[in-house]
Amino acid sequence: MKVKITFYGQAADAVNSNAIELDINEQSTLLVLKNTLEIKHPRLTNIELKLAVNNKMVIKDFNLNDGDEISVLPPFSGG
Amino acid sequence: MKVKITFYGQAADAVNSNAIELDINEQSTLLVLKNTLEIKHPRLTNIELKLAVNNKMVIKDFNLNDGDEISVLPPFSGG
Amino acid sequence: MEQKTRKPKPIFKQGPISAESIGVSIANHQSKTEIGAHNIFMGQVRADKIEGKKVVAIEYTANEELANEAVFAIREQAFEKYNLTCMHIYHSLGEVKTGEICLFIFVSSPRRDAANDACRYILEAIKKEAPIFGKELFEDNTHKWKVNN
Amino acid sequence: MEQKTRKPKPIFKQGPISAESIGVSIANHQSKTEIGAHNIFMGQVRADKIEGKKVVAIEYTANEELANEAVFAIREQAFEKYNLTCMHIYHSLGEVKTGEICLFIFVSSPRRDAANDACRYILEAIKKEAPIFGKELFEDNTHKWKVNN
Repeated sequence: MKVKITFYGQAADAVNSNAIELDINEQSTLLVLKNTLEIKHPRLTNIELKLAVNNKMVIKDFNLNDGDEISVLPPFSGG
Repeated sequence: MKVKITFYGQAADAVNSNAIELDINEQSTLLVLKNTLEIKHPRLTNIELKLAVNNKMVIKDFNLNDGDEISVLPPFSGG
Repeated sequence: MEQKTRKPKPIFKQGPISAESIGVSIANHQSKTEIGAHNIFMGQVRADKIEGKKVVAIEYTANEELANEAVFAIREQAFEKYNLTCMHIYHSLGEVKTGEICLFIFVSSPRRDAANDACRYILEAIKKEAPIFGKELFEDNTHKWKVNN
Repeated sequence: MEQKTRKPKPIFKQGPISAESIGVSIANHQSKTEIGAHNIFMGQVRADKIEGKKVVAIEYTANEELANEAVFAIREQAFEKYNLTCMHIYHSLGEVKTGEICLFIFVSSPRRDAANDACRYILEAIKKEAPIFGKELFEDNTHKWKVNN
């Protein structure tokens, strides 16, 4: 199944891209996806990331669905 | 000796005047003056007054001098 | 060398403080690039109902010399206490109608906490220490002396 | 009867927030005569020196939908917590040069404590909870990601 991942701020710098589409296994969880990204882009591990799925902030791990949109958010620095 | 007394806010209402000149005895103190005013204008006793002499706030009693300018100040209500 | 004596800056404006003048005051700070945070407090005359009568304006009087000195002292204390870049304080004299602005405190600092803390400190100190008197005027031409709390 | 669903009001403005628009915003409150106190916080881009290089601007990006929802939630919490008349919140997107304003929080209340407390509450909550990202741009075209503290 396919998911869309959008990277913000320094996370976008770390992966050198603002958004990607990724093929992942059925029953992949959010944490599995995060680990996959961190292995591919080790600079991400230096950033304290928060994740949102379909524009809801997510704290616990759960199964992703086809078409999910994931936001990878570094520490907020508004103001 | 003569002193000038300026009344502010509700103190001016209480004495029905903004400013008066008063003849007082030599060696009159500020408290004596205050008492004199309160006897003459009993409505002043309902107001928590602060006093200034020659535009300095005064807490302790002391002897007045000829020409002193006294400010009679009700509770402050700026803002 | 000459000794510099700092003199109180007058805080009083006749009548209300205009929103336009506040916009100009904000714009004037854009050249001060060490500033990171501004805090502004504005007092506005409220149409309070007191014993069934509506306030239409407040008429302010003050011992101007004493009030200017009190605010100058507060200003110096605030600069001592907080890391501030600049500060502007205005208070109305005379009549200010409901909905109009009677007090303006504008504090700028490199950091937000200093700006916020100082603005509040100055506000409370002015209310407490500056000999300014508000006379609440009602529709029927009666009045009541304002009390701060 | 129709159910009313309250929707987040967009907080983002492209580029800096102008001092003039702030003056207009203040003027718009003069018809609300239940207001007694306004508190305004403004964030201004500071010309910080970081490792010898001077910041010339901050470029802001955000997950706009999430940020608008976060600020809407903060707004609702503030109305719940404090006695407020109204509230206006704007944040810049894109480039904001040093000396320009990037954040505007305007809180009005019958009483000064509520206005002051709420403004600070909102400021701290936005810094913490809104997914907005500041990229500090230096004179030599390098950059550093801003960190809030």
